[in-house]
Amino acid sequence: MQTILEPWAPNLVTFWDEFIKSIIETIQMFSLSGIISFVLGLLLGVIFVITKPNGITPNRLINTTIDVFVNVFRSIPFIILIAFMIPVTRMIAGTSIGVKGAIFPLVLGCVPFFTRQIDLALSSIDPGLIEAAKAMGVSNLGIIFRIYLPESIPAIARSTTITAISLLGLTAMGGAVGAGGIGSFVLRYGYQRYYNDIMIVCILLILFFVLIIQLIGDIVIEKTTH
Amino acid sequence: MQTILEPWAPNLVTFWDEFIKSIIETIQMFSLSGIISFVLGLLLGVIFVITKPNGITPNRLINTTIDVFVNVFRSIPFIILIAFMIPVTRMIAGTSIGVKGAIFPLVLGCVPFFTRQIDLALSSIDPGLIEAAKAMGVSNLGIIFRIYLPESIPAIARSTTITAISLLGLTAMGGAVGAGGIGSFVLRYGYQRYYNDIMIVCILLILFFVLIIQLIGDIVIEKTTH
Amino acid sequence: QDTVDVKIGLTGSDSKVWNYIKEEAAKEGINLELLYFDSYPLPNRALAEKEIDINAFQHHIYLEKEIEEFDYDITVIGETVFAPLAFYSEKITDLSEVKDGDIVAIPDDTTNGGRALKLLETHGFIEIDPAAELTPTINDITNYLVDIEIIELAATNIPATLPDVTFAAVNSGVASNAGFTVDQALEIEEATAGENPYINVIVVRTEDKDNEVYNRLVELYQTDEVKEIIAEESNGTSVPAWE
Amino acid sequence: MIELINVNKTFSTKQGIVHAVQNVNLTIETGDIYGIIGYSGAGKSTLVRCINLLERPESGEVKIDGEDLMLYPDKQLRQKRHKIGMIFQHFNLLSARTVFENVAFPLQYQQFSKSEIREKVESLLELVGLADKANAYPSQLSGGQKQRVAIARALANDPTILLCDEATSALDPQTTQSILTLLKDLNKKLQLTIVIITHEMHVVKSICNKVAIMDKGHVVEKGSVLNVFVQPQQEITKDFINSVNNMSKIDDLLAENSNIVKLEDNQRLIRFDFYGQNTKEALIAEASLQFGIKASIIFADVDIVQETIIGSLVVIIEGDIHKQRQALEFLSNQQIRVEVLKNADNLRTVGA
Amino acid sequence: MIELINVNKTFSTKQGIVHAVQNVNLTIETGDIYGIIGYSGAGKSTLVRCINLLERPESGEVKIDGEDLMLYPDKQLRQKRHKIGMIFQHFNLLSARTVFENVAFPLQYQQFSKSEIREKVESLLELVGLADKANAYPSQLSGGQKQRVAIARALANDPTILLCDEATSALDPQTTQSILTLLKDLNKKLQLTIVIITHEMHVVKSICNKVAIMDKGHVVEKGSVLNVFVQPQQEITKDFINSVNNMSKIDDLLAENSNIVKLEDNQRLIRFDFYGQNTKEALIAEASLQFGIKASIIFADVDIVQETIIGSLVVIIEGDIHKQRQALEFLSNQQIRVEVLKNADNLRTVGA
Ligand SMILES: Nc1ncnc2c1ncn2[C@@H]1O[C@H](COP(=O)(O)OP(=O)(O)OP(=O)(O)O)[C@@H](O)[C@H]1O
Ligand SMILES: Nc1ncnc2c1ncn2[C@@H]1O[C@H](COP(=O)(O)OP(=O)(O)OP(=O)(O)O)[C@@H](O)[C@H]1O
Ligand SMILES: [Mg+2]
Ligand SMILES: [Mg+2]
Repeated sequence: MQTILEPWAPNLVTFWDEFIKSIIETIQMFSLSGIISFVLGLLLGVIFVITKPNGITPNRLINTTIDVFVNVFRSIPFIILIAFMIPVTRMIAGTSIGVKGAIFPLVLGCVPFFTRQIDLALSSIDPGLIEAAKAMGVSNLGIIFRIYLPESIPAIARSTTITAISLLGLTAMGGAVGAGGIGSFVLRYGYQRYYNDIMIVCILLILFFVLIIQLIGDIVIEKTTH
Repeated sequence: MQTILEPWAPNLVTFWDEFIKSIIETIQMFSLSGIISFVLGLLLGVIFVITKPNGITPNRLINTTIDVFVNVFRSIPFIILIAFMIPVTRMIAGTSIGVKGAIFPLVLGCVPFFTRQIDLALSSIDPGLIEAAKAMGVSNLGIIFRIYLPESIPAIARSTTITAISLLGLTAMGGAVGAGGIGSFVLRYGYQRYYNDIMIVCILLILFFVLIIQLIGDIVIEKTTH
Repeated sequence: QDTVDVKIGLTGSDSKVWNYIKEEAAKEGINLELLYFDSYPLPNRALAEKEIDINAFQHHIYLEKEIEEFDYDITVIGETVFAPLAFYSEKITDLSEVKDGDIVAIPDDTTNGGRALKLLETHGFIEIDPAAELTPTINDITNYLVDIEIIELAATNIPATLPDVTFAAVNSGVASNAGFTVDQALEIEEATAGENPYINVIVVRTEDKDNEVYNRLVELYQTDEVKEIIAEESNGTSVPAWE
Repeated sequence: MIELINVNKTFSTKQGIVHAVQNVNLTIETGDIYGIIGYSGAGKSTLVRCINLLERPESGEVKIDGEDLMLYPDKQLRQKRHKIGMIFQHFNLLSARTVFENVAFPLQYQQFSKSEIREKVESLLELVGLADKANAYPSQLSGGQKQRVAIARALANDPTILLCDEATSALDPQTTQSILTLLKDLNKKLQLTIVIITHEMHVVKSICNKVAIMDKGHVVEKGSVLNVFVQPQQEITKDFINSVNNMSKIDDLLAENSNIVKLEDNQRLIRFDFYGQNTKEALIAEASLQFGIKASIIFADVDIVQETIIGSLVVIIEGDIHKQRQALEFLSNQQIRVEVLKNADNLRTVGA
Repeated sequence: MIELINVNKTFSTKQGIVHAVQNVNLTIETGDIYGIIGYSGAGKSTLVRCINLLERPESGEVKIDGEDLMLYPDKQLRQKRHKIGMIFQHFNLLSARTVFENVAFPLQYQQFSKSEIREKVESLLELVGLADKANAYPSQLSGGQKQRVAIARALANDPTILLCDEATSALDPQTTQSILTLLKDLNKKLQLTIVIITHEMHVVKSICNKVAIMDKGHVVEKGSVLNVFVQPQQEITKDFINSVNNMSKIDDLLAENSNIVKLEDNQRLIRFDFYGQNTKEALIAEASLQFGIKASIIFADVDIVQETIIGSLVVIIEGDIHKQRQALEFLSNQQIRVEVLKNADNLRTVGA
């Protein structure tokens, strides 16, 4: 591999180990923070939707709290958010640096966004379906798990795709706490050092990740749209 | 104002002129790139939706092109995108620095995202409505302007709100080409120099902007949901 | 043979040097883990809070400012390189051509920005409030001797935006990466080795000041082999700061 | 038993307040099949949605078996709703689920085993004639097929009360009939109480035992179907009853002066309305024989409602004028309502 | 004139291919009101959607006024569609527009001025009885109100062809009647061609001049309404015709052995079917007089279809057995179809 690449991407070959390491770091950051953000964002999004004034269990307090949480955390520039959160990160993850230290800030940067996306996705459900479930005596939990979520899978898949790609973008900031990753790698070598081969390969690699995410999203959408 | 703030935010008062300038810069960057991105993103989003295989005027080539464009530009870390685009920016805007030089990269960073959001928004429209319009002999352009857009205003408003807040986040990177802005201001003083008063005031200010965007979005949604 | 783990916080991309040192250290049973931070404020904090053991990314001025601000109990155990700031231009060949209304680009980070302002002062474009010491901001400019417009932007973007400004202050690392050579520079920061506040340093927590392993790393750095790597990497824009 | 006491429901819109349901009192006994009819927009759907509190009335009580649902906490209300099936005017099928899964929906997360659910759903789909569409998605169904899925779903949970909002409007007459037969069977076998909104009076006639007529939010008339059909009190009720037969057409024909109602000398156009057992005695035929009158039927609508014959005839009679008058008198005395719609020209001058 | 020639339309689903429309040939003349009936899922909606190419048939031709629409480029097709109104089974109203704006929709971006549009829309809303809901949004309407908006919208553009997919299924009989009258008027005045899918046979009877019966994708019978009603060829057609009268109930009563059909000695239960002018001659009454037979009507359905009386009676006759036989023979000779449904026990043994 390296020898094949040598003539085309000499710099990449020079920093090959770091390159491989950065891929692993990106995958670690992305998958861990992605899974956590997905669960939390879905949870918050659903709670947000159902506690709206015309939701199935209106609750002004909870609804406003989520709204404020989302807005506040979307307001803080991510790099500042990372710095702000260091003590909390250390409490939660045991360390504030490296991949481990990046997960919590990434989650914090991703969840508010995903929450909004879920709001967008769930808001497109026909209210008649909620009504039908109510009429059948389905509990609120049942409405969430048996109507809201299954009926909006295509929309949630779209939201998740968008969010996942945004999260991939965020992981590029993982470098701020020494978590490395392709984003940081390409910043340090491709961008700051003008190693064009590294720049191009890394961007193609990120594009490849993006395409995979997109592909998975499209497949889910296709399979679940009837 | 300054004298009132003096005891609470001494550093802010010191850098008051820069602070005011940064606000103006943010507003300039945000509004200019926002308007352009809105128009372009809407355009691309609509074209993307109608050229889908089951759209009103399927066109594989155009559809795939947009898809690739969106994915490629979402793949490139924004900071690298800015750097990459400097020559193009110069061609388009006459300069690559300052507020003028930031607009083009901001648009390029925002449009792909907004395009996806518009896709999400328009995909929630009842296909029956498109059919009804077709049956009435409405042209494709008519279907776009008289069905797709008006019927999905609430969803588009949600998408626009999300995108606008993301764009506000992007403007923080405007500093990279000397466009200043609150984001750059808070990074330089609040973050790098540890002026906590500046940090807090700036974040509150951004939060304020976010809330205004959210409020406008919510009002539009409320007015257009029947 | 027992190995000892050391975490070092770095920034930017002088990794060739550190990769070399890492290899060398490994031979002596020192397992060096390189952590790259993409932002300046964190490595000192991480060091102070014992997340890492050692860092090497800053110069004296920056370190002093940080210590002053946060009371970090950290200290220098060795010097590395001096990376002088220099003025470059595509429009003019001499600073004397600068006239009113011209634009100068300077880095937007605290230390390099301050350095650039100092350099502008040295060359008689502006006057700076002495109270600002070594890290002035635009705000500390008390007088414009030439009516130039100063614009701050990311250091790494300065070479690319050179056509849009009259001249610019460029970090040596950035300049060499962009393919600029020392002789293209209009002016270069004076390099007075030994006492220059802009010399980069290796820092540890004060309690570890005498740690053998860390000091061994300094020794590994200050070798001729490293000197060679630096010369090769920086086109001569960085100068080793040891004899 | 369902009791609606003084129920009011309004909607506020930008154009003002809409009083959808106003002061409605209605008692539906267990085992009733209660029809609700009324013009479009009368408030029928809203009223029925008040029964399971999908719309919470502003005032009034909604009692089921004596207990006021409005006072129930959420959980109890949900349990109650388990036993109230509902068929919506717009079906409200789950688009992400197949026909089978839609029907199985109310059965899931209950005490049923998978195979029980399968058995139940399959038998319901069989009943509504959709066994072959079990794996189709709602978007692949025709309108009537969707409606039948909705019907099957509403019945899945063995409800004790079934609320039907135009449950057969998208169905052809045969399918409608088979659904009605099914409902009637369930009603008989399981004492299923059914509330059925419908525009088709023949639905009311064929399965309801009681009926309420709504107009502008009010229930203007209610009672046993027979009573309402035989002795409608309100104009609107009469209109509805006429809609089901073709008696009203005679008015059009008269207005148009159609050939059909052109009378020759000594002819009269008469409308008879009758109900009950006396028709079996062939009164009209008897009159015809007794008085030597010939009668030819123009329109006829004779039907059986709740085991009772009720009917209307429009006939042209012919014969001696005096005999005619005697015949009509004879019939009037037999509790047949006689109405002369038109006299032949010669009779008009005589002034009969 | 609309011609469908050998039209086929299939849907492919995961469960296999659905042949929704198969080899359909249909000619609808200008000015026709063409009814399409058939069981749920028969392919009616799909067929009608083929007329304006909302569904493109896999094979066959769709001609309007002799020109094959399938060959039209997009723009021309759109122009053609301007003049084809369509009322959808599921209404498809624009939720972001008011009732007024929905109806105005097809008029916008054409040659009409604002005031012309206003006038037109207001008069249409008046016609469908929704003048007071002009500013309401679809979500604030009842089912029937939505349907009426859809009707008004379909008529807004003064179409020359109107396709109605169960356009009155959610309407009460009165509103239905007024809509039908409106359609018939437009048909007469403007030669509007109407294709109307319906489950209500009385709709067919009251406004259609032709009718096609669909079954499993095929058109199994078609022709003038009178012909089809008088001489239905297919079982399915007969079923549909029976659905509209209550004649089929007699079978139930016989099966149940209801009191109503219990015969006393010398009684017979007879069904007469007749049509045309001869009814005016009061044949049954004449037979009754002539042979001294008493006849009491159990069910009757006499209606006028296209100016012709067609009807069925179920009667119990009573009288001398020989006279009875003569009477029935007499009637049979007068082109009345006579069917003995049941004989009294005593007659059965005699073998009459
Ligand atoms: N998009 C689709 N995908 C798959 N199958 C379909 C689709 N649309 C209709 N069908 C099938 O085609 C057949 C005919 O449907 P169509 O809607 O034409 O029936 P219809 O006669 O209008 O019935 P109804 O009276 O119930 O509305 C049905 O079996 C239906 O399930
Ligand atoms: N959500 C709503 N907001 C405002 N008005 C409403 C709403 N729902 C119903 N209405 C109005 O309340 C009245 C009664 O509506 P409802 O749906 O009960 O009528 P309906 O008798 O079922 O009519 P249909 O036979 O046409 O279905 C109508 O005038 C309708 O416009
Ligand atoms: Mg209703
Ligand atoms: Mg249909």
